[in-house]
Order: sequence, then C-alpha cells, then structure tokens
Amino acid sequence: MKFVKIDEKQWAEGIGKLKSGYRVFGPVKEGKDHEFRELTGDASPDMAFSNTRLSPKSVVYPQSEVMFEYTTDESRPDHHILKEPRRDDTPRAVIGIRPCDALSFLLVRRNFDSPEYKDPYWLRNYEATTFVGYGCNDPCATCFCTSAGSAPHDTQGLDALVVDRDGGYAAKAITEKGEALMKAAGWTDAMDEAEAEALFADRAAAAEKKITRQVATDKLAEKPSMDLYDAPFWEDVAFSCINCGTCTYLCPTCWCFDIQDECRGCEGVRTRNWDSCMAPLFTAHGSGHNPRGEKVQRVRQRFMHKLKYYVDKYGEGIQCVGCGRCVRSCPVNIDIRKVCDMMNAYDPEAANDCACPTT
Amino acid sequence: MEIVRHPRYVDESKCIACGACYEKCPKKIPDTYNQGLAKRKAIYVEYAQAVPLKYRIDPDTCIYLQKKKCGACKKLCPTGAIDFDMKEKIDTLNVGSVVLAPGFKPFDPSGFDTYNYANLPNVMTATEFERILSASGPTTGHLIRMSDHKEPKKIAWLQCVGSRDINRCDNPACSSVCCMYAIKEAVIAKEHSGDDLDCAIFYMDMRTMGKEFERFYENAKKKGVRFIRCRVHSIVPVGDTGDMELRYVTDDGQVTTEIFEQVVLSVGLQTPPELVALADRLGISLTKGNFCKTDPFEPVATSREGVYVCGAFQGPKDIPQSVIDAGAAASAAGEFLSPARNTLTRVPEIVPETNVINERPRVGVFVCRCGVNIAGVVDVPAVAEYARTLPYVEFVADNLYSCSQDTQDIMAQTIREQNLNRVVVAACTPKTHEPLFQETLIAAGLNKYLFEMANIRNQDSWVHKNNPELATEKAMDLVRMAVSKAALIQPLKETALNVNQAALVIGGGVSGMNAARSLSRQGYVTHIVEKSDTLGGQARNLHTLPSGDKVADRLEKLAAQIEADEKITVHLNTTLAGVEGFVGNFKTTLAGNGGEQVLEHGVAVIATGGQEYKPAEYRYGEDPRILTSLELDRKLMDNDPAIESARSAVFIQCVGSREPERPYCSRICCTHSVHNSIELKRANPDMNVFILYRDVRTYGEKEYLYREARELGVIFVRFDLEHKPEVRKDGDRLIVRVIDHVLGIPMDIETDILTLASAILPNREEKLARFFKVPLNEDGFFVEKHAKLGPSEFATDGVFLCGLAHYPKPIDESIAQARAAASRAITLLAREKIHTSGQVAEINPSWCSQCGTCVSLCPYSAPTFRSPEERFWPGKAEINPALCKGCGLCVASCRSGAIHLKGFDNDQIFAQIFSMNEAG
Amino acid sequence: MGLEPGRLHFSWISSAESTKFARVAQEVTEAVKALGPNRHFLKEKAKVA
Amino acid sequence: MREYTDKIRQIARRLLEEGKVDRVIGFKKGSMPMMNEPCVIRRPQDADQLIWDGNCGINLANYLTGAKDKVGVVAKGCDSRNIVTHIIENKLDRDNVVVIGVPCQAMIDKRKIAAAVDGEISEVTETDDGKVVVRGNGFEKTFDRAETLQDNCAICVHRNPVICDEPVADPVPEQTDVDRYADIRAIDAMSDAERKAFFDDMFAECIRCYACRNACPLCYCPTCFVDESRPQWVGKGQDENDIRTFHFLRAYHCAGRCTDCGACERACPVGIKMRVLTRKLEKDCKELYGWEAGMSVDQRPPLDAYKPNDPDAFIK
Repeated sequence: MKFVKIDEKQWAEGIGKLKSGYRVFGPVKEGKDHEFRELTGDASPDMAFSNTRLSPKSVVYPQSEVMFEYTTDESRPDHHILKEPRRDDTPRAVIGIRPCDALSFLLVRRNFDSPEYKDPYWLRNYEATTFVGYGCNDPCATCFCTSAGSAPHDTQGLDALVVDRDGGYAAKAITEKGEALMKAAGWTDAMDEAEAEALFADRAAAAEKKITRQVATDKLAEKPSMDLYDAPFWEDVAFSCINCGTCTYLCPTCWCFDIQDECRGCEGVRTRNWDSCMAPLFTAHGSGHNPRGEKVQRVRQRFMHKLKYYVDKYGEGIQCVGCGRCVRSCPVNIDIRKVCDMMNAYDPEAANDCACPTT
Repeated sequence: MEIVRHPRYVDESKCIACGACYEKCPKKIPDTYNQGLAKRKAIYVEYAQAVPLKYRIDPDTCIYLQKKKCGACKKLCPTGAIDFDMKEKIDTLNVGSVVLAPGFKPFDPSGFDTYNYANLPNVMTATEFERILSASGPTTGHLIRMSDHKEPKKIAWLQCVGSRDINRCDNPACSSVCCMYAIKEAVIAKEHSGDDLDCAIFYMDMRTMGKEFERFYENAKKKGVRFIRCRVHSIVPVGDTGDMELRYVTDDGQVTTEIFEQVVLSVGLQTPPELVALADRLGISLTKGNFCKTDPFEPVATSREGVYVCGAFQGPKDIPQSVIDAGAAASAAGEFLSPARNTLTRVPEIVPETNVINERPRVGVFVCRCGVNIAGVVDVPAVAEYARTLPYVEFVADNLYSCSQDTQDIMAQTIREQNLNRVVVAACTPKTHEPLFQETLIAAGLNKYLFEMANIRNQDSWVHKNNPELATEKAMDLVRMAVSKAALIQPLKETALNVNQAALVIGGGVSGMNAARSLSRQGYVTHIVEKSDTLGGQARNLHTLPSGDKVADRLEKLAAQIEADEKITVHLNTTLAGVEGFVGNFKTTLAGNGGEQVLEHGVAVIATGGQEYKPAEYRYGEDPRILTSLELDRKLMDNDPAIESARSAVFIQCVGSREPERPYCSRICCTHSVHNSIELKRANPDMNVFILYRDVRTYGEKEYLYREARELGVIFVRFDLEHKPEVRKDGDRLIVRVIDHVLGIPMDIETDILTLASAILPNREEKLARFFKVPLNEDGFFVEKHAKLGPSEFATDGVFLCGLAHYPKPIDESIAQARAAASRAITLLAREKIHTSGQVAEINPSWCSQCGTCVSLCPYSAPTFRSPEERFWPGKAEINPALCKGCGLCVASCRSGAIHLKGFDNDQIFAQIFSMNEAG
Repeated sequence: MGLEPGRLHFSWISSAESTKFARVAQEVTEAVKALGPNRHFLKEKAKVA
Repeated sequence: MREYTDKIRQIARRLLEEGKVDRVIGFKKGSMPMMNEPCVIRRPQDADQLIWDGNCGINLANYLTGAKDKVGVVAKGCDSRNIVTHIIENKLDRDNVVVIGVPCQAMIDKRKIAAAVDGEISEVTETDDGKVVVRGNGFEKTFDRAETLQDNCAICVHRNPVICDEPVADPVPEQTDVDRYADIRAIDAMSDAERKAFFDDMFAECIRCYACRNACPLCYCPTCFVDESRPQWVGKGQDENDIRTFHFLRAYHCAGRCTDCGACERACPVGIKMRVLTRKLEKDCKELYGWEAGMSVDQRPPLDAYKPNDPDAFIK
C-alpha cells in the first residue's frame, strides 16, 4: 500500500481516528492567517491555506520549554537536585505541513542530532512526530523553495504526502511511520500506482511552474568567507533593519535558544527559550563587552550563518527552505532573496565601483 | 556669667528614656504642654520630640520629693538614673556674648469677664485649640469640645484678644501672628471635621502680610471660612447646652446674634513680668510694650554691647521672622566674637577603615530588648536564636539597651574580634539611633554604611502589644529582611569637598551691604556685585524711618564702612554673565566696566532687591500732584514747598497689591503711609489727611504709629476691592471719590497731594535663578528652602537669600535677614570641607540612554551630561555626588533603569521583599 | 489592565502626616482584605510543553 | 504622489550637492507590492532612488537616533513629531537635521488590502482620484483609498510636519472631526474582569519578538528593561504575565512621548493592536496635562517635570 485515495468523508473520519493514537496538529485559520495548532475535540485541519504565518517548528521545538525543575527548600529530600519534569512523549502527527517546512526539520536536525551532541528535548519530540505533508499548488510570490533544495511537492523530511484529488485527496506513504499513520487513520483505499504516480507528477510540475523567482546559490561555497564578511554591501543591507527579530522567530530553520532560570521562593525551573541573533543581548558577554554590538554585525551574522557558514560546515545547501516568511513579514522589506543574490554574485575586485557607503 | 541649673532628678547620662518610670509613677497632674487639657505623670518628658529625650521629675508634684514616700521610679529604673538628691546648681560660664531668645507668654484672658473664659469650658485660647488639632494632642487630633466631647459644628474665633487693646488690657501693640494662626486653625479644623464645619473669624483688620499669607487668606475664604469685621463684645452661654451666643454688627450695620458651639480666643503675645525683671537684671532697655528695644539698623542688638536678642522678645513675630532674627543674632554674636573663632575646637580621633570589598559577608546581628519596651512583648532570645540560622550571620547577641555607652563599646569590640563586616541592629528607629550605631561602626573601623536597622520597637512591639506571638514572628521577619539586605550592602564613600572661602553678594542695597559686612567682619573675603553705579539700592529713596532716623545718614555711614573694609571688594556697574559649579566651588563670570572677570567663591547671597510698582491706575502720571510713596519721600527729603502749602492730602493703599493679578500684600505700605501721614501732619497740622485703606496692617509695635496718626487727626476711610476709590480732575481740582464705609455713600475729597501706596515688585531675576538653579514663585520672588525653617537660604546648597528679593519687608527686617543669610553662609564656610552623604544616586553609563530626563527633573541639578569629547562614556549623564540629596526622583524617572540609589539598590530592596515573601 | 480597582491606591502623604498614613494604610489593608487573595497576574510555574 | 516623489528627489539632490547634508534618509521602492524600504542616499546622483507613495509608513525618526552628522530626512507629520521628541530627549541636535517635510495624505494598510482580496497580489497602484487599484493572479479590485488607511492614519490629526526645513508641498488640511479615543473609552468602560479578558485575548498571539519595541523610535535604551537581569523585571518565557508585563511597561515608557505613528502595530508579525495601550496613555496625558507629544521643542514633557506643589487632585 504505497498510494491511497481518500474521499472527503474518509479524510474527516481519519482525522478523528488519529486523535486516539496521536496528538494531532494541523493548520487552523486564526483571523486572516493560518497557524499550526493542536487539533483537539472535533477540530479538523483547514487545508485551504497557502502558508502558515508562523512556521510549524514549535510542534517539535516549543518557544519556551522546561528543561529541569528544582527546589532549594532543604526540608525536602530532593533539594538542590535538577529533575526533569514529566513530559508528554506520546506520538504526535503534523497534518498538512508544507514540503518546505518539512525540509526545515532535516536542516535543524543537523544541529540537534549531531555526532558530537544529541539534544534530548528536540530529539524526543522529533522522533515522536509523524509529518504528513500537503503538496503545495499555489506557491506565494515570496516562495523560492526550488532555489533552496525543496519543491512544492518535495518529500524530504516527510513521512507521508497528501495531494488534492477530485473529491478528496491522494496520499503517498514515504516512511513506515507514515504508513502506520495512514493505517491508523483508516486511509487504506489503495490507488492504482501508475495513475497515482501521474497525479503526483502532474501536480508537482504544475506547482513548480508557478515559482517564478529563482535565487542563485551556486557560488556561495567557493567565495572566501572573509571576502563576504568584509563586503561593503552589509551597511546598505543593514541600514533599514530595525533588529526586530521577526525573521528569526518566523523562520523554520532558526534554532538558537537561551537558557534561563526562573524561581519563586524556593521553587525554580530552568527553561530554554527561542532567542534571536538580531538581539544585542544574544552575544553580550558578562563583562559588558559585545562582539556583535552593532546592528550591521548582527544583520551580517544572520545572512552569513544561513548562506555561508552553514554551507561551509555541512558542504551542501543553505540554511533556508525558501518559505518566504521573512520576506513577507519583514516590516522594512529586507529580502533574503536579494541578499543571497548579492552574496552569490559578489566580486571584491568589482566592489570598488559600487555606490556603497564604505568605499 | 552665672546660670542656675534646676535639678532634673534624673541622671541625663544614664536615662535611656525607656519609659518604665513613667508607666509606674502614681502621680497624675495636668499636662502643661497640652495646656492642661490632658494629664501626665510627675516624672515626664515634656513632649515626644524633646531634645535630649530624657525624663525629668517635677519637684512640685513628685510624691517622694514632697513627702519622702513612693520612690517607685527609683526602684524600677533599669539604669539607676533616678537621683532624688540632685540639687540646684549654679554654673559659671565664660562667654563673650549672649543671645536672648526667651520668647513670650500668650495673653491670659481669664480676667475678661465678658468672654467668660474662666467659666465656660468651650471658650478656649488658640494655644489650647492648637493642642486639640494636634495629632499628638489630648484628643489625637480629633476635633471635639471639652465640655461634652461632642464634635462642634460651628466655631468662632475672636481676634485681638489681648492685642491692640488699651481698653481692657494694656497691650496696644498688634501681636502680628494671630490673624494668620486663626485662619490656619480654621482651615485645619475644616480639614479634620469636614467641609460642613462652620468657621467664623471676627476681626478688626485682617493682617496677612507675610509671604504667601494673602493667598492662604483668599483660599480660606474660598473654602468657606467666614470673615466678619466686628469686635464681639461678649460671650453669653446658652443655657447648659454648652453653646454660646455672640452678638455682632455686620458691615451694613445689622445687629445679629449667632450661636456657636465652640469659641476660640486668638490671644496675643506678651512679655511676661519675669522677662521684664530679667531685662532689668541684664541692664537692657525695653520698649513701651515691654519688648526688647533695638535700633532699625541693628535689629538684633540690645542696648547692652555683646547682648543680642531674637524672637518674640524683640517684638511680636511669627516663626519665619523669628528664625531670621535667630540667624541675625548668631551672626551679630559671631561678628563680635570673630577674633576668638576656632580657639576651642577639638579634633576627633579617626580609626582607619577596613576594606571589606570582595569579602564574604559576615553579618553581626544585635537584638535589643530596649528594657521592657521590646522584650515585654517580643521574645527577644527567640529572635536572636532565629537570627543565628540566617545566611551569612556570624554573630548574634541580645542586649538590654543597645544604645547605652557600655553596650556600644562592647559592640565595637565584638565587630573587631569577630571580623564582622556587616552589622544589623534590631531595635528602635533609625531616625533617632542610626547615627549613634554608625559612630560605633566607625569606631570599629567599618564603613558606616555597612549597617542596617530593623525597627522591632516602633513598628512592632509598640503596635502589637496585645499579640506577643505575632509580634515575635514579625520581629523575625524584620530581622530576616534586614539581614538579606545587609548581605548586599556595600561601603559607600562620602565625597569631601573643599569650600572656597570667599563669598559673593549679589546686590549692593541695604541687605547686600549688611550681608557683606557681616561676612567680612567674621573674616571672609567678600565681593559685592551691584548693577548700578552706587551702593544703597531702594533705601536711597526713603526719607525717614518711624524711629525718626534719616535713612540717608545711616546709609552713608554704612556705605563708608563697606568701602573702607579691606576684605570687601565692590564691583559697581557689574552684572553676572554666568555661573558654573556648585556649593563650595562656584565660578562666576562678572560682566561690567568693559570686560569680564571670573570670580571663584564658595557661597552666594542673593540680595537683588525689588522695585516700586509704577501704577497704571488712579490717573498716575496725569498730574504732578499724584505721587507714589517714594515720590512723596523725595518731596519730603527736598522740603518741597508743595507739602507746606497743601491743604489736603490723600493716601490710597494697596495700589497694585492684593489684587487678582498681584495677590500678595506688600507689607510695608500701611506703615509707610501712616508714618508719612504723621510727617505731613507735623509739617502742617491743619492739613486734612486721609488714608483710604482696605486693612490697616501696622503689625507689631507699628500699631503705635497708627494710633498716633489717628490722634493727630488723620482720617482713615476703608474701601473694598469691589469699590475702589476713583480719581478725577475737575478743572484744576484733583478729586478722590470713595464710598464711606460707615455711611455707605460716596464722598468726594479734594486733595493737593495724592499718594499712591504702590506695591513692591520683585525684580524677577529669571537669569539669576537659572544661574544658581534656584526657584522663583508665581509673583517673581525667590523661593526659600523652607517657608518657616529656612527663610534665608535656598534648597540649593551654598546659595542664600535676603531682603526684598525674598519678599517685601522694611529696612530692619531686611537687615536682620541679611545677617541671617550671612550666618547661614558662614556655617558652610567655617567647615572648610563638606562631606556629602554616601547615599546618592549613581548612573550606570552603559545603560544610560542620554534622554536628559534626570537632567531636567533634578531639583538640585546634580545630573549633567559628560562632555561629548570625554574618552569614557562621552555624552552620558553623570551625577555629581556633592549636589545629590539622594531623593530618588531621577532613579524613579529613568526609563532605562540606569540610575540607582546607593544604599537602596534594587537588588537590596528586592532581597528584602523576597525574604519577606518567604515568611508567608 | 484589568487589575481589580481596590488593589491599587495612590496617596500623597507628607512625612508629617503620620495619622493620615496610618489611616490610609488601614483603609487600604481593609479594602484589599475584602477583595480576598489576588487571582489575577499570578505567575504559575512555567508550563511544560 | 508623483509630485511628492519629484520634489523629494529634487530637494535631496540639492541638499547633497550643496553639502548641506552628508546623507538623506528616505524610502526606495520595495521588492514586494505595498512595501517600501527605508534607505540612505549619500550621492546626488542616487537621489532618484527616492520615492513617495502610500507605503511609506515606517517612522524614519527611528533611523536618526543619536545621529551626529548632518542628515536630511523625509518626514511626515508623525515622523516630525518624533524628531521633535528626539531633539527634546537629546538624541538629535536640531542643527544637524534638515527636515524634508511631507504633508501626509495617510498611509495605506497592506494587511487590510491583503485581507480584502483572495489570492496573491502582484501590483497595487494609487490613482490621483483617491482610488487604490489592486491586481493579482486573475483579479483586479478597486478600493476607495479612505477604506484602506492604516488605523492610526485614519484618526490622525497632525498630518503636516510640525518642524519643516524643506517643504515638499503645501500643507494638507488636518482632520478635525475624528474621534481618536472611541475604542479607549469602550475599554475604560469595561469591568475589570472584562478588561482582563480583553487584554488576555489581545496578547495571546504575542511571540515576544519585540518587533514593536524595535520599530518604535522612542525605544532607544541601550539595555531594554526586558533584557535586564539584576533584577530581572520580566521572565523570558511565554508566560502570559510576562507578556503582559512587557506590553504594559513598554507602553508606559512611551507615555507622554508616543506620537501614534503606528510603527509598533505595523511591525508586529502577529497583528497585535497594541496602540490601544499607547493611546490610553496619550489620552490621559492630554486630559491631565493638556499635552501632545512632539509638538514643540521648547517644552518639557509633563512626565519630565518636577513640581513639589503638584496641584492635581487625582492623587489624594
């Protein structure tokens, strides 16, 4: 059973069935936008969306997460001991995740699941999650997934992929996890393989054609880091930036965090929270010194990390899946596509002619 | 000189004012401090704020001293302070000068049978009523009448009881203060009892001539206090209701009776016979009214050299004037004793300070029993044991009396032996005892700020007498909070600043010259800056004083002294172009005579004076016969023939004063006009002289002049603000029309001299105010540090104030204030070095956003911006610790949280709050 | 903000007005006691995701 | 709008040519419909990058904080009031700034327009007769410009710059018949429980990115109170109390200073309407002190002034 067809009724029933074995997450319309939320009760995913406002990364990597609890009350036997709180490791399913967002988990995994270090919090959540993708038919004007190693119907990072089909959906199991989920949902109505392959291929091709904006990344790897670092265009790129951090909070591939203790009386918890390289505090030293004290340094860091250091460290791709959220939500219209092109095309020899302020 | 010291029967060095004796003393007698309205014991402290706070025994009522029985206090006293064998002692003091400040006695109205004061409990003197209104008084401020403890609904004040009265008593002078205190009592009574309390003040002339007083009067009217111009003849009881009936005549002649539930007699100030006897013993002259006689140009000097006077013994006066006099007397004595200055000083031994920075806190906790004061309620040993368990506490002790000298010595020793680096005392209030314990820290070589107090007496044992267990728990909480703060406190530095020994006096009038002379006579180099080309100021326009002195003669003498004085430099035709610096270290740029000069000085006295209002009303300027008061003086000085030939003269008072646009009384114009009316009458007894007035404000012994004028036939006609006199010209005739207040009909007076008693205007020295960062009030006069207690200085340190720049006042009062300003300035100069408090605000420059809020907000101008060229933190704000008063305004205002108050840091306060939270 | 009105009180009390201070402290204490324990704006221990 | 653009370019070019300024801050065309990007021009020949239309809502005063060189800045009414506030607060020297004053015809709200159409928008044009034409994949829709305005612009009463060195056009008429505080009064009228619920709902979406703070020209503290750690005023997690503390304290720090430029709401990625907080304080400042922020460089703001004799009866 690789391909199944699902009619509207089966779909709705399937979502309902899933809830007995999984915590189900899916897109929900809130105001004018969609967000991924846990679907409780009768709630079903609203599949009529193009891209959610926030990325679904918080399903695996919550914005604020407790690592330990402790007490300093010496009358308690377990005082001064860091204890892990009880957490919910039950299986969870993300229904309707877009392929670009799905890819982001693979990129982030490189950080949280490396040979040297395995982050237990992220990994536990990740491993408990089954990702059911939803092929994208109408990419936004800001989308550039095809330049970022993904595609509207790409399957990287997915356990199953669902596409539209007359009167319902067609689904493809990609992993065993995906297969198990489809079984649990009762989506077992097998589909003719050739017909299905054709449907998936047609849909993919049609969607891909709609992506008009291509971003060049081919030369990033070969540029010397210091050339890019010293490039004069950063002043211009950074000028309008207000360091608000919207881009990092919305980005599916931004993984940085900050660890904080919070206590009340003798009771305390250690939490970790999303952090942003746009914030001066991100790099402030206890001494008061801040190696990235200037806005331009922080802006450069964000783009260099995504488009150069990542490339160099992992030898492939970029740390971006082309979802376009940062382009869309930046209040001052800083466009990563423009920056990426600029970096890719940068020639320090020719730079002397440019109108940039540092020359 | 010899002084008699009456026995206290309590050894001052032993008494720690624990109050055990008072608890047990069986003898109850009327409390003199509370005007006999409450009871106290035979052993007592006169009042709660008494200094020193030591008990004494009243020998006239003490059972032991009278009958050799009782002695309860002696048995109970934990320190053995009671000594019944004390004898009267005569001390011989070797002094060079004496200042008399014996005060006054309120007039006793018992002799006035028509007022029934002796018979009716609800007729009170104002001094008694003050106690009723006081929170520390017999009713704790609750306004009730003594006969039946009912809250009165209607209260009447009768003014001029024992003042301005030669009919029923022989006190012709005005007591100066009663109008104002009656209004104050009425306003406070309304505040205590609610707006529906009916307050009526029966008066002759409303004399609110002090600074801001007229506004207070107007506000009282707005608040509904009734002012009735009538002298009430008698107070008649209404049956046995306790109420009283007053009969009076209203302005329009109606006879009215009204029933009041409480009557307050505004009794005057008088010199008691024992003071008259003292004056006789000392050989000093008194005035007709038995006040100390002084000269207008030497307002605090008695007739005997080296003996000075201040306060109500010199004449009836209020607190600000008394405080001014006190400063002047101190200054006069200082001038007199100048050669002996610093001949009797001693230098205290200084223990080197231990460096505790980076040491782990070692807190010592001293829990005080305060005799039974604390230990009677709180379980002190339990609190001490508890303290031992707290973090960083290394040593705990409980003391019977922490404040006693021997305990202090032990504490200092303990600090050294135990290597303590933070000290917490859980005892009474830091308000009285913190400095004492801090001295002990200093003696033990610790920075005095490494100290924290927990008030387990006033805030605990005293208020939770009936809940000993909870009180003990609260004491533990307070100690825990104090310890948590103590662990975080840091030694603080007090900045020492050299005080430049030169003084600058701005203004070369009578006030400025007197201030300068006083400073120079006490040994300080002084500069006078005068914008005109001569010394003398407004006084040059005055003819004679009521004393008969020709002002010009005295002025000339004074100016000659100034010019001959080697220590005084006079800068004529000079103004200030800029002022930099602060107390002790001013740098002032003088501009004049074609150049600029920078002067360094430690203090500044502002004596910039005032000016005469040039009237826009009453056709001033349209006829040469219409004069201002000063123009009349000029004519008198010049012996102008117009004076001799005049058949009629009219004075109009309050020209430009007490008007909505200038709502203050110019204080001197009534006396000035009355005095000049006498001069006119003397020059030409047949002249018809009229004074058109609103209230005649010849306060104090100036009242004699008023009487003299009336006796000479000067006619006084009252008008009110709504019906001001009108001046018109009929051909050559100059006619003043005024509505006669008795007849109620218009009256035309043809006059040859019309004198307009015009207001005194401030010079509105806005630039100067900015230079020295001192405030001006709405009227344009400078605002002193404290209306009552600091009249001759500014809130800004090192800047002082006198004369008309402060408020309109006559020459004698200006001179007194000039000397007071000099006296205040010298307290600063004499120290040579000033130490600021360590508890000042400090800016963390890395958090400062340079928004300037602190710079604009600080009332003391302590924050400034660093120069943009500075190497470290250019342009950030910083606080000059020498100017900072630690008020915390900037700390609260700083959005960036960059400012903190040393000694009250956020982390210290939060530590206290969080450790309190643990309690619950 | 939605804080119950009785929980916040502003008063201008000079250092000389001890009786007023005591009165205001008593009034505020009584007002707050009447409202009972505060339930708004209490920070619970951080939630586990 | 074309005339505005031409005039701005002309002024900018002249100022740079004459050396009156070292740089000019304005807007250039953005990479998406209804988006312009703040930019800096340093050479006369680059002046033609500058544009003006209904999408210049960013408050350019934010880019002037602490400027020490000579700067020309394109400023509409609210920007100019923030420039005044900057001058008062020692962030800017009046002599160093040349205000290229734009009588503002109100900004359009891209979110309102995006919500009113289905599908991706490819082009938005403003016509001279007050219409906004929106084109996208297979649709074209025309709006009255008045319907598409940003919330703060719709109730703006200071559209003309309060300080101006180089006027771009004659002043536009100011709106006089707007009610700035209808919603605030409604919140004031709520019971405390309703009000708490209202704010709980309002902040539910907040992701604490602090975009509102960073977009605000008033927020220039070197270390914001949310970033302080001794004491830590605000927790860093997603606790509703911490979120509320952040929003209320931020608003209070803007009391008497906020010009209602709308930068905070525009920047918020999740659409929180936090202007109700700042406008409540704006209303209080107006009613209690007769104060409107940024109207004159000669007056100290009411919350920066100390008077020992506070005459107001609201403290008792």
